[in-house]
Amino acid sequence: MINKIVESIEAAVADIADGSIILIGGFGTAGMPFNLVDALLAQGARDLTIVSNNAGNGETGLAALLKAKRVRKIICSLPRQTDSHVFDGLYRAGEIELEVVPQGNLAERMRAAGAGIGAFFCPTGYGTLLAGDRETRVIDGRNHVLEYPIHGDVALIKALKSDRWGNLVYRKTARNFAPVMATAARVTIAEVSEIVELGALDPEAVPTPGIYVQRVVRVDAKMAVAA
Amino acid sequence: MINKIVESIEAAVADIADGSIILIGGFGTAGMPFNLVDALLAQGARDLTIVSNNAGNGETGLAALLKAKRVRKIICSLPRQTDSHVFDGLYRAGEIELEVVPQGNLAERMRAAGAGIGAFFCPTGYGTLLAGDRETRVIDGRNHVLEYPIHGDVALIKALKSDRWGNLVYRKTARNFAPVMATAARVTIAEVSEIVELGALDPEAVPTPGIYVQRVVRVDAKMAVAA
Amino acid sequence: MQRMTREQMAARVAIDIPDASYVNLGIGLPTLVANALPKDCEIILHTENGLLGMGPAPAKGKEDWDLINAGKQPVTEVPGSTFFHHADSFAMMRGGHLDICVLGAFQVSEQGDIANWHTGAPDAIPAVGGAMDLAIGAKKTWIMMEHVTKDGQHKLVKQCSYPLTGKSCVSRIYTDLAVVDVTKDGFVAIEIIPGLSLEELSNLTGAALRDGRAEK
Amino acid sequence: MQRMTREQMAARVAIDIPDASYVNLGIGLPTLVANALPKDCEIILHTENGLLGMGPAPAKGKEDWDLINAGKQPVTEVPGSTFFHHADSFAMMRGGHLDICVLGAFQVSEQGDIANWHTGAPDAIPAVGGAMDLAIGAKKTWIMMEHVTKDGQHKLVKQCSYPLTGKSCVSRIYTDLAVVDVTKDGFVAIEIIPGLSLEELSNLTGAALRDGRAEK
Repeated sequence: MINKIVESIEAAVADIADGSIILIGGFGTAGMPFNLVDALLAQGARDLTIVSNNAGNGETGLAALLKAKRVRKIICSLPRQTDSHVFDGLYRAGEIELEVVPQGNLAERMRAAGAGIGAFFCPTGYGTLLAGDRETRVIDGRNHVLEYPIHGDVALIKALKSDRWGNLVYRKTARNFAPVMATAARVTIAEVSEIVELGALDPEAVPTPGIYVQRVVRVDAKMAVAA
Repeated sequence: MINKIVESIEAAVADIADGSIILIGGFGTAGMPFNLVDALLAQGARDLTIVSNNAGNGETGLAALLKAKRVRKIICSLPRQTDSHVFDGLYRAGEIELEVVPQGNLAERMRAAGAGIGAFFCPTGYGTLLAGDRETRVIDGRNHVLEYPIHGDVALIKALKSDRWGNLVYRKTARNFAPVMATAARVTIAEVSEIVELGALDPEAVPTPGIYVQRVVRVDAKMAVAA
Repeated sequence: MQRMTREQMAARVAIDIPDASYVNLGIGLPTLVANALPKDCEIILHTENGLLGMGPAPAKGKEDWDLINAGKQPVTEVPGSTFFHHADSFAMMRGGHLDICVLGAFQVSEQGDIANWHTGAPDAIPAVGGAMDLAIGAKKTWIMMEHVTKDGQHKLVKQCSYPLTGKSCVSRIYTDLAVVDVTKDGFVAIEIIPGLSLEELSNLTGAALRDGRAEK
Repeated sequence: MQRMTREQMAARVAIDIPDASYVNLGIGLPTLVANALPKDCEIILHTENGLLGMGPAPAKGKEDWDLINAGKQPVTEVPGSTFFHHADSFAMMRGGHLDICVLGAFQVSEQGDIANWHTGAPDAIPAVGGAMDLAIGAKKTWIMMEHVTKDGQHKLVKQCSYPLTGKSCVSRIYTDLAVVDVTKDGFVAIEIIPGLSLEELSNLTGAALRDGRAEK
């Protein structure tokens, strides 16, 4: 029998190794798996590479992980925000490595990792600093840049509901990166507000089939606050 | 006001030009837009390139279009089937051009067309006849083949329901290629069993947002029969 | 002459958005266009964090922090809206399905290059968000910005001095002084605010400016 | 010796599929494995036309032609199943998320190459379907086929003479005579049916065959 429900959030993150590449869902606070990030902080893994849209807000969640010096490198589209002072300080002090990736490339590169695409050409970023020394090619008269997949060792994501097979559904724009990250990581761990019976989810409306999810833990929702 | 509902199926296909590339949904008979294909036959466009998983079954639908000599070329994964005699005859007589594409590449190449990807490397077909003289590259120790998008002038697809914005939902495995083709064509025309009020579809469960659909026509369902 | 207010600029942009368009309004100034859209039109707003059919801000106290826009402000959904994940959302943009994208900018060049993500200052932390995807994704990329900086520097320029966001992608610029098309022959003013001459506008523009006004 | 029947072959394959596996069973012989899966296990079947959680064939008269498998036969859905479109379905396969794919074949080489889509006959109409994606997509690709052709030709060979479906992708072969692993040192028999010696099996095999049986 398949049962991906893990009883404690500590157990869910227990085996995350030092040096792992961790994909963390969320766009601002929407869809941010605060409980899992807190559990990762408590767990103690270090020398992490974090892939997430932002580089932490305020003092909690990802910002707390940064503040505790657990993160070697961050790959994101928008590190600088009004409340990204923890990241800003580390970056200016040279204590964290940063790779800025256009948001669409961030999503598409993780999609490629999940879909078995070895690399892809796309126009985004052509002729800009962020294309760096990447290979370029004119296709159909348009300039393209070659982009490679971003694979994760672990994805930490938040969903609304799950069944014991790990089928996940989301709520509104809190969906954002989670379904893509779930496909791109070897181990995907989801925190959810509700566990439902197998068969209770509409099979026509499951953005993340359970094949992409290894562990699910039910949490009491933390109140999301403005970014 | 946006209203993509077209009153007659003849009007829906009226402007399809000779020489068009037509993406036709369906896997066997599931999701096959029989009414639109019949309307295209009646409309008279010729010298068409058809992109579809199969090359027609029996004497109806796509097979009828082939039989009427409207199709110059077909791009598909599985032309030969137990009941593909119309195609088989034309092919053996040298009266139709065939490009066989692995089914996953067929889907991914249309996805690329819809997603603004100029080309992508993937392992499927490496070292086989179907890789032909395509560019290859070793990425991460694995052999890959470079594949290009398949764009359509028109997509003909079948869905279960639509609203006047063209938001489409499907039924079970009749979904298959339709959402991908809708993104890959300049003009997507959908036949549906039911038109619903705007707002009646669950916004969390719409595989094809209306932005990908230009015209919708309601039809009485034809009984699907075994392939 | 009287410079246009931000609201007037938004109203001016809104006039040019056809009914039934799919539109993405960038963070900052372009966001104001949403309030100026004609009520008798259906213009469908895309926000790249996964919603097509974005509605106005909710009433105070009705905020839902699972329903936000790309600027991370609470929004609403309209009937007919759809949610999707980030890769699907950017595929929608990057695949050329949006009719219009309206962006703010630091600089726009006469080739249609845009710089809007980075001042190039040595101590700046780079942060691009979706800007590079937005710049090149839509069928038309429009810019909405002041004609010159607060201290009078040109923002319409021969070559962007700031790091580029995208090359040759801007087709039109709406400023507080004019509407300027970006053509293969460079900048063409198609509207200028009352009381300002083409010559005066040219002096505020860092590249050649041709006159393309229907009525002169 | 008594060759295994098709049902016995299916039962033998089923034994090796762990509980909680995600599996794609190819068209033809592998389809029989579905009936042989242990009832006390949850093994989730994928069909590449857009369903994860495929159930058995429906009762006669209960066919739903919107609910079919890759062989276009009516199937059912089990509780917990999910539907998705073709690109998502092949991404699931090509991205390496399926644990096991079981395929039929014309030939398998000692390098693990598979030929199963085309006889190479000059009048044959090529038709590949999902075979090339299936061959290289899953974590493990297993083959289920007769050990030799009806007229006694080898199907386990040094080099495939038929056009390839995929290179170096097969890890194990289940035949009516044996279970053969494909290793970097070539074919290794890990089981042989009673009454057949390794030497006899070797004569029916078109490449070197090593003995890997735990009990000899």
